[in-house]
Amino acid sequence: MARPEAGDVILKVENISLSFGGVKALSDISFEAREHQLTAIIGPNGAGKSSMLNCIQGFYHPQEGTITYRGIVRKPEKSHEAARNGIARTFQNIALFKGMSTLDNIMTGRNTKMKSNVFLDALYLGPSLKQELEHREKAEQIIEFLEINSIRKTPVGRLPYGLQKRVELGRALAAEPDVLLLDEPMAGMNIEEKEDMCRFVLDVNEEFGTTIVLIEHDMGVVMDISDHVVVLDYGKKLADGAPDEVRNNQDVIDAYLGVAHD
Amino acid sequence: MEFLHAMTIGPIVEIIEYPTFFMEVLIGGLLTGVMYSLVALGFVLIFKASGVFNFAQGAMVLFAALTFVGLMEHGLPMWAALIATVAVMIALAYAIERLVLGKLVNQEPIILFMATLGIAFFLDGFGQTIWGSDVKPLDVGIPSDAIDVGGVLINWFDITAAVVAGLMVAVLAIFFQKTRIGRALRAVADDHQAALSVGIPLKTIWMVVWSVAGIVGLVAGVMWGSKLGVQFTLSLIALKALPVLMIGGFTSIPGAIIGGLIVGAGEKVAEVFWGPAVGGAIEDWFAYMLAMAFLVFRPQGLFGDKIIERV
Amino acid sequence: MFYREAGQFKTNYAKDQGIFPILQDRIWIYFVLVVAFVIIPVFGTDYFLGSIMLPFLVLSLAAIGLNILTGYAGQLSLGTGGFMACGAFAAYKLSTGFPDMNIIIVFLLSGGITAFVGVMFGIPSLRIKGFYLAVATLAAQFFLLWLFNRVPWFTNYSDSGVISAPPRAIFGDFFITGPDATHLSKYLFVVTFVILFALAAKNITRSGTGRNWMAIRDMDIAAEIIGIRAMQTKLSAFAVSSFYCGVAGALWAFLYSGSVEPLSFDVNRSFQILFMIIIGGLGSIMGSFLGAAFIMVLPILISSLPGMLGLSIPVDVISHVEFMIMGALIIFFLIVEPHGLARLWTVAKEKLRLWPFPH
Amino acid sequence: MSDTGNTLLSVNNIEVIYDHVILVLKGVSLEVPEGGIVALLGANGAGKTTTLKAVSNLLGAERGDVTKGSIEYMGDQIDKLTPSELVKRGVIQVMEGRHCFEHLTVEENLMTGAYTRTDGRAAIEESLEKVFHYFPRLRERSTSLAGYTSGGEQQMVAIGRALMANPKMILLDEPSMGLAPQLVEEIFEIVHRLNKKEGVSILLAEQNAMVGLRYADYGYILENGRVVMDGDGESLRSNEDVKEFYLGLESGERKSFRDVKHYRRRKRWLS
Amino acid sequence: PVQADEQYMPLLVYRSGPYAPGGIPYANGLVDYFKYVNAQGGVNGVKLTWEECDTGYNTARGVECYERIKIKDGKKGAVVMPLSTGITYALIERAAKDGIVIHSMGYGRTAASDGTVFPLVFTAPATYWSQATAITKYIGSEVGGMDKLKGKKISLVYHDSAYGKEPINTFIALSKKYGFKFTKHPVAHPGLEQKATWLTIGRKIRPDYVVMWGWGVMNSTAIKEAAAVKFPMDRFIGNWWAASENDTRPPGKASIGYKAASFYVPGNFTKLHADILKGLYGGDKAAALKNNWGEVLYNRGMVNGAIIIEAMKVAQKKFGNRSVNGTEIAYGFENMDMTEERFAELGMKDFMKSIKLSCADHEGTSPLIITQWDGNTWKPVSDWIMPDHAMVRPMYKEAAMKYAKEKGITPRKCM
Ligand SMILES: Nc1ncnc2c1ncn2[C@@H]1O[C@H](COP(=O)(O)OP(=O)(O)OP(=O)(O)O)[C@@H](O)[C@H]1O
Ligand SMILES: Nc1ncnc2c1ncn2[C@@H]1O[C@H](COP(=O)(O)OP(=O)(O)OP(=O)(O)O)[C@@H](O)[C@H]1O
Ligand SMILES: [Mg+2]
Ligand SMILES: [Mg+2]
Repeated sequence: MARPEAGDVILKVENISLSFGGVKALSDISFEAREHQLTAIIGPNGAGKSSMLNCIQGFYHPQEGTITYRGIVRKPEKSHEAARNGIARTFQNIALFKGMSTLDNIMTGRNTKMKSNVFLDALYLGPSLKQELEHREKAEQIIEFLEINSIRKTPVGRLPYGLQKRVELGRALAAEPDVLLLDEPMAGMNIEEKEDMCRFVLDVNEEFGTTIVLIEHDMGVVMDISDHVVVLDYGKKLADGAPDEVRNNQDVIDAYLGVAHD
Repeated sequence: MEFLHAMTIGPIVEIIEYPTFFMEVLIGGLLTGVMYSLVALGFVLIFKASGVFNFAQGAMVLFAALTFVGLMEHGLPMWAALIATVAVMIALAYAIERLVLGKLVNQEPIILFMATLGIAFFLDGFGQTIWGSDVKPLDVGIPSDAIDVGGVLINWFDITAAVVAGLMVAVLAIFFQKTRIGRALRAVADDHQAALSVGIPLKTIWMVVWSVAGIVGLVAGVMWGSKLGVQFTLSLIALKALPVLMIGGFTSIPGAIIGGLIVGAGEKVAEVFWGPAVGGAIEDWFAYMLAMAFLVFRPQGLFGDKIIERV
Repeated sequence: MFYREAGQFKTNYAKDQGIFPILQDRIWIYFVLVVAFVIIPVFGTDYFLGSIMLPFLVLSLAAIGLNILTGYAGQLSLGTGGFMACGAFAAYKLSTGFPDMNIIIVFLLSGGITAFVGVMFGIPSLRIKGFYLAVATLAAQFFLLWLFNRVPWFTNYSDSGVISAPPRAIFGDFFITGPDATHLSKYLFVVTFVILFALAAKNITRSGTGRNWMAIRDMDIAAEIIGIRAMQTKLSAFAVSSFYCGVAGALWAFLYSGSVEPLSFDVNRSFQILFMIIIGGLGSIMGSFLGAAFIMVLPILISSLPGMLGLSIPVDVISHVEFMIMGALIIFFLIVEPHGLARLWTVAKEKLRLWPFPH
Repeated sequence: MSDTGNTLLSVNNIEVIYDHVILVLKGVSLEVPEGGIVALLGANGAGKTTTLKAVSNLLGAERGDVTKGSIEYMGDQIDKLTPSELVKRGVIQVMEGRHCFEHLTVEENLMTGAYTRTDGRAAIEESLEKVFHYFPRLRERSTSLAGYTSGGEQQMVAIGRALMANPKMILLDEPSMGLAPQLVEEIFEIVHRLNKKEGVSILLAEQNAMVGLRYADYGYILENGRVVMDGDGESLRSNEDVKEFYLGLESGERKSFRDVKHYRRRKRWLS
Repeated sequence: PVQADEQYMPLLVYRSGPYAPGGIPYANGLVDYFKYVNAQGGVNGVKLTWEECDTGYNTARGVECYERIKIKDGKKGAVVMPLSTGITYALIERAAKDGIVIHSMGYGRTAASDGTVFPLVFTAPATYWSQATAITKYIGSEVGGMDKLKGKKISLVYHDSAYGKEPINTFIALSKKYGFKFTKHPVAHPGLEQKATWLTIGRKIRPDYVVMWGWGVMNSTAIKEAAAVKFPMDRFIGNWWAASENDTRPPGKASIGYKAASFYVPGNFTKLHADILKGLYGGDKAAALKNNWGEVLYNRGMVNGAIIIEAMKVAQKKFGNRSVNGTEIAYGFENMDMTEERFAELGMKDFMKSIKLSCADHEGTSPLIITQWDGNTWKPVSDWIMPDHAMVRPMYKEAAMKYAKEKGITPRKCM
């Protein structure tokens, strides 16, 4: 399957600054992400990558600067709005609903597409059941896609780390997002699992044309799968460009990569 | 109309018209609040040091006081009874660690809370089995007469309580903030397993904390017991300590005192000046409502540890 | 070996979505229904029906209510007693104000009124969390009780503030409250009512609403970020939970006690229900029943045991020992299984599934 | 075994069960020589963490139980010791997933690591300096609450905290997780230095086999609760399967993640 | 062999929980009296048996207790004493259905004194409403005549429950009748903290008299707080549940002078006391005291036992010397005429005034007495005061009719 062509700029980050008390997490960051592309954000620990993602998603509200999504400037709003506008994400420290099964976790991902009515739900008949089955079907497709059939009914708290990450991806995908924000989806995985994860990420991108913004520390992964890399360093933007450009940027090597290795 | 007046202008006018009476209520309230703080302190200690909301604190107050009077009734002199009771509270802490908490390491807070409920049940039954359910008057020689300071009646007893509470808070606050053990205690509250992993001996730590909480309970029990007589109901003062905790924050020792002052003054002033308009007995819910109002602005209480929300 | 789902294939999602997808579970449920509707009514004594089963079922309903709020939606609450009182007094006002209204409608409406009150007191939960919230809900508890105690209108200006249920029949002569109602008729009514409501609760919790609740419970920030509206979800949990508690309160006053004063719903009641759901299992409908049995029935059992065995132990000793045994049992069960009796049950099932192999 | 002599830690055929029903380790044996670095590799859920926790006796807190086998440290049975006693004897674990004390500042977090030490304030200060020297970022953030620091910073805190105990042996659980490449190198350098200069033995559970095997003297590969392969660093690195499944190398070349295939070869040792 | 006839008594008591200090002496007195009766050969040869159940003063538990022990070994109780206003309310309907008499002596539902609507409930010797009028009369006599009450201030401090609320309407009626100013001050259960209440009373309202309807720890706390605001103890009058040693001992000397109402004379001076002491404790006063012998609430249990046994004896006169059932003992109550002589015969000379009931009147017309704590014991300080029955009876009627209407009961006719 061919990768979709890069489209227009879907996300535009302009002059974002964010600080917590004395700590300046982000200062004056600008970059763009194009539709259907895979943008990677890299940088040392504490550089502000997760904070950047949080700003895009709307959980943090930057003190300065604007974020334009689909041509509309994002206003500081409730964090659930982003999901309803087609932005889904995963978290650096897994944020699954630990008490629920894999299937239920993925079903919650579909909440933006479902109408819940307590009275109908109490009866579990008619529209409620119908909706439940419809969305179950969608959830099963995702389960199939991520190859997690066997753990469908297992409470996620008991799953090993790698599978949890996969379920989390599934939950984000369930929302059928236009933009998918992934915060270190492959941390703590071995090569084999990283390969799987990459495959899923690429497939999503190819099949649905989902725009992906990804934070990752594994340079192999970043360089191989991303179209565009943004490098942050302690709140500042260090570089921005195609993977190969960035890889050879001396500043980036000094601040982040250390000895070139792969 | 009349009601509105009684709710708004009436009390204000009254306060302005009788300032000494207002002062009396205010001071009375503040001093009562300190008595609440004494009980709240025990909760704070354990919460701060292990993240456990100790439902049994009330029962421990009762148990300590019962043991103390019980021993005195059996003819022990006061100092001996005091030492013996402290020993009993330490033994109790040891038993609780061995039989309950030690087996529930790393469980969710609500589970630990439930376990302390089990402890409370047990202590209530156990204390009464040993010491009976009668009222036992307790007199440790704290004077209880009132003195007149510029038309305001102040009770010696309350002043004593305030001094005791103040001292305890100072000592405990220093202990927690400045010492190695204090730091370890706070670490345990955050993450049992991680604390274990760096070599903090959970057992010893819990023993220490529960012993200290037991001793704080004893002090509270003696104070309240000399006020009301030692009896089963004493365990219910825990309910009066809860709004104090909310306002001060579950993790702050000075918060326990300040919360106590706010609750005490607030509920007494409300009861005396606003209560009559709505039929009285509003102090219970008023304290809670007041606390809730505080929490809406500061969800962790005035001095409680920040609630860290990160993704 | 006995408990295997192997070989039970589901050919469509609808079947897999059934409440009890496993055959053994279905058999178990039929068994429970037979016990509830045939064996107990036939063999139960008046004492058993009226003094064990009735309060047990009513408190189970309240426990389901609280479990929805605390076990499913993660909002710790100690206002249950207040909400039960609210239901009881609403039912009293409705049934005395509109004597012709069917008592079932009265119960449902009083649940609705309580739901509204619950939502009001749920608003702070948007800011306040955990034990702080638990303590904050005590404000509801104390305020509501104070209100019913203080405002004579709620008790139709009775001298002592005690309300007592007027005699009502659900149809014809089938009295379920008042002196003409037998323990059996009360029992049958309550058991039907509670089972239906438990079923409804189960349905809600396994559908979208329930998943949203659980998401908020497990991680509220993440839930919001994936698009769940925290406010709506929390308040709906408060509403449904209070509805259940309200109905339970009305049933308690009308069918069990017959007459109540606000003190029957004091803070001890709130604690009692909370204990039920913790010991029974947070986030489990079945756990609500198990917990209610443990917390309510067990003490009665302990205290009547000496009498049944013909031992004459002084009642105070019995009471104290009852306290001690309860305390010890609570701790014991928590150590064995911190997640409650319901989980113990699942673990047992898992063991059965593996049987005769240990792992 | 590699160059160094005595066995410091030996795990003999242990079995671990969680919650009385979930059997996770099905007879794991391994040895850590004095002054050695031993790596424990394996897929997610293989039981690496469980093995480390079994050694450091942290399983109790997870309702897990060692039901068979024995664990010896310097010739002594250590199954019955508390984690605290173990730390006093010099065995400390850096837990997977950070586990910082959120409400303590970074510096206070580090100080908790020195809880069991009795060698005086000055020595502790010195260690603190050392940790700050290793992780300059922590010095900058030393007064902020650990709960607010970034993922990587928390990881540094966790490692630094363990160093504060002046350990003889560190059980490192996924130290590289979530760390920037440069920092991963640095951390492994630090580990290496501790090992060489201060003679600290290391048992390392790691997903990043590439680095792990580079520094390890010896390695074990764990799958499904069993050791399926072991050998010294070099021999493991040259094993074909290890190359393919753990190092991501295909005929010596690193495969591109973009070209990963959609089918998979079975691991030879499973068949 | 014919099994010996026995009279079974289900006893709802509380010996544990927050109100245990009050429940224990009462239960001891009651049981001691039963033991004493048995030692005397039973009630005309009928031995008493009983079963206790601990209600913890908790209504729900009380109801369960009632259902559990109302029948034992096939023998149904004839009379039950719920020992809590809340439990009484909850049991009235149940007991009526079971045909068991409720004797709520000095507590419970006042309106139940109306025998036409409540044929099986007895409130003798006096209700809260009667008590309120008697206390008011006493205050009147203290201030120099009922007419002097005009313009005086009386405050009521009450336990915020069904129990505490019972006398409010009576006091309001009394204040209208005599022109005194009445204020009421609820104290929430359990009443550990009353500073606000007492600052309001003692420093703001400054009433001439304070009346208290308290129970448990509330009483001693009130005394302590009243002393703290220097309210004179001799103008502080409790009802008969705020009249025991438990209430006055914990505050120490602060409670000297505190007064309380009673329907019997405090003390252990009667022959019955001596007999119990001798019969049950071998004359050892020390041992007996541990069982609360002679304390105010012990005496209440004892006299409650005496009244019930008297009712049983009256019933036996009509139905024969055998055990009796509920309706029979109800007959016994209604035809009871316990004169002072009769009390003397029972060993309680100078202990109580007479009780005489009828089909319509289940309360009787017993006078009350005011007692005072002198630091060691309770001493009577007034003459016997007859409650204002003329005033309260119509109130009973009204309340009872309201109840009858709500419940759809047709009042029976009394000759
Ligand atoms: N809510 C907050 N309050 C205070 N400081 C914060 C908060 N969130 C982030 N920070 C600080 O902002 C800086 C950037 O944090 P962020 O989590 O964005 O880093 P990161 O680039 O994702 O690092 P890592 O790779 O380690 O995850 C850090 O120093 C962190 O301590
Ligand atoms: N507390 C627990 N209760 C039940 N099962 C558990 C528990 N902890 C771990 N497990 C299970 O034990 C198995 C091994 O887990 P472990 O954490 O040791 O693996 P790991 O090799 O460290 O994996 P990872 O690379 O993900 O850290 C997993 O299948 C996991 O689901
Ligand atoms: Mg990050
Ligand atoms: Mg691991």
